[in-house]
Amino acid sequence: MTMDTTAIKNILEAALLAAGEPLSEERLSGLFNETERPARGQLREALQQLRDDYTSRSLELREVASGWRIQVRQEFAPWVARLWEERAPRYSRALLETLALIAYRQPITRAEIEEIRGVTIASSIMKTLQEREWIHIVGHREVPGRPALYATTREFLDYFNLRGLEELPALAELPAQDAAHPELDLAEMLPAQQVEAAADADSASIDSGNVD
Amino acid sequence: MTMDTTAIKNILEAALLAAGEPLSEERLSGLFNETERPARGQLREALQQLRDDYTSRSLELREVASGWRIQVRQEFAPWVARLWEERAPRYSRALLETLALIAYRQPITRAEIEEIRGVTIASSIMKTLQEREWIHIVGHREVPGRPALYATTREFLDYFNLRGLEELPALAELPAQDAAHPELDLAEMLPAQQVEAAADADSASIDSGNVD
Amino acid sequence: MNDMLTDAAAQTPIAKVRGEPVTELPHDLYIPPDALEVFLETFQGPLDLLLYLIKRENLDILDIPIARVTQQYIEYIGLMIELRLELAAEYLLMAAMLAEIKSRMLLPRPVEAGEEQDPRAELVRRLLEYERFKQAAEKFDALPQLGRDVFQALAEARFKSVTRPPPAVTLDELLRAFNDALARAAMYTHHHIQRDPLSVRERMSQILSRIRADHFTEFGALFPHEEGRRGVVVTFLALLELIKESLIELVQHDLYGVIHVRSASADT
Repeated sequence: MTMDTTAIKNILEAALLAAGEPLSEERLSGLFNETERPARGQLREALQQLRDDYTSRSLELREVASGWRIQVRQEFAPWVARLWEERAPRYSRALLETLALIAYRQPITRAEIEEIRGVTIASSIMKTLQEREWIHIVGHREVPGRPALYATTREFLDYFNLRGLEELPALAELPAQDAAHPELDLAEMLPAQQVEAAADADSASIDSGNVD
Repeated sequence: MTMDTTAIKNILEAALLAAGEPLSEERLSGLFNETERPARGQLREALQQLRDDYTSRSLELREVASGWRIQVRQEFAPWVARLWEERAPRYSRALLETLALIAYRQPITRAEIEEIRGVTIASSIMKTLQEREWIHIVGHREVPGRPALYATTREFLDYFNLRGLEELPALAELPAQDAAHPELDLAEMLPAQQVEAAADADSASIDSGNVD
Repeated sequence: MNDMLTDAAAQTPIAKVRGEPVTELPHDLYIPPDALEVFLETFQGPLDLLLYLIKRENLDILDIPIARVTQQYIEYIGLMIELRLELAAEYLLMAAMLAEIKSRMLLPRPVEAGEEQDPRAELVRRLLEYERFKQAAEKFDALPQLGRDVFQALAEARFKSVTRPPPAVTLDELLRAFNDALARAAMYTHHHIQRDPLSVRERMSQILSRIRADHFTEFGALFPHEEGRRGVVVTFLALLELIKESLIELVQHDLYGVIHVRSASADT
């Protein structure tokens, strides 16, 4: 027996609200037994209908890194926040800059982050980021001391309402240093790029799976 | 400025779903500031509208002992239940740490757990632990807000095959991580953190001396 | 936090001609009593401080008047040292680097064979690179965050007819979780809280479960006979701890009368 889209939609809504965490399309599809299981297209159509249903409501259906999530819209935060006594934490600039470097330059070592920020990073910052499960160690750079390489996690993307790293706010373009001032040596620019290229190569070989 | 019933309804829905637990009418009323706060009658009217909205959906709004709760309709149990069937789920680190702190430091309030863990605890965690009947509320601390005091239950002891809490292992008994699980996946284990945790075990065992 | 210094700077606009050396201490800098903390919180390091100086003077980052910026930078650092603030080594290192660039600028540069190199190039590269991530961090903060701006929706779904296999947990995992939590807590707290023996904590829970606020339990009834002397001690310690934490009340109606115990909370 096949199900109509409304029936599918209701089941998806029930499951998403009961789970209280994002559900992948695979898991959503797994809710149905073989005879009733909707095709991928029908599943997406039901999700689209659910999303439309929510336009006049306080909810929204959003796709994040680990799947689909029903969440309360940002406009309702002023009221919802009154449910809890303690306010949501605000993160320090030092923590956010460290996180930004890991997000855009992963995998990256602590020394490389310190190099760009021009200061040493407090251990408590790395601890907090790991404890929140926003970053994890994905390997070690094969240089003396074998420093840990950090990358962001799926939880990081979920927390910041993102589907993937490509949804991160765009990094500002570097002004063309050499064009504007031809006296500046291009070679000066190279080391940074090489580091980046090396980092990208590592990322592909070590663990690209948990980034997307 | 007064709000219309639809606006009130949306706020109530947002709060009930964000809380994930029953909310009393006092708490619902407390979501609004003085100028916008609806009268008791209007609040009930908005709840009634929400209930009507749900008639064609997977949800229902019910009044239970401790307040109003949004729940998934019983008819959807066959599908929703597959969420938990499909794979033996694992508890999150946050849940395990919360349970461990309640076991070793009971009776303890949620705020005290949060203070030790350094992060807030999701309501779903406390709910899961209570549903599993591993923890229960044994009283309230007589401080502002009268927070609930949690303790472990007899079921908790039964599950872990313990006759009493004094049979919980002491920290000093923690075996070396690497030796115990040499085959564990690198990315899963956050190697550096484990190593650090093991290194910290010495300092932590200072209070473990009192624990056992 | 950043606004503090920026505002102070904006309130006293100083007309300065581009490239003209500044000879006096920066008088547009408000120095609060807790200057070091404000300074260190306001500036995320020497690169951040340099960016601030460049922005404040509306200078072209690609063509930094190095003598002037160096002067101002050193004045800031000098002020901090004057206030006996211990500056991180990075700030002093940067001062040395600026001085070196300044001196290299004075030397005639070899022009042949494209070997020419602006001594500022490396500094400019680092400043530009840092600025990108500084901005990225600000954008991060503005992203909708779960639990702050948007909230996971959760509905109750407890079906009587359905039994779901709950996750399994081993005792070992529980111990590890406790160890992890403590290890991290040790990072944040510098004091060790005296902990009661576990059996006392357990007894506290048992007593609380047993007594009811609306009903008095006889003090003596809380002491189990079968546990012997040790059990009595544990129970007594638990009662003392509960009284200390204001969780229970002891009531005695008559002198030498029976002592009753009740929960201090109205409901349990």
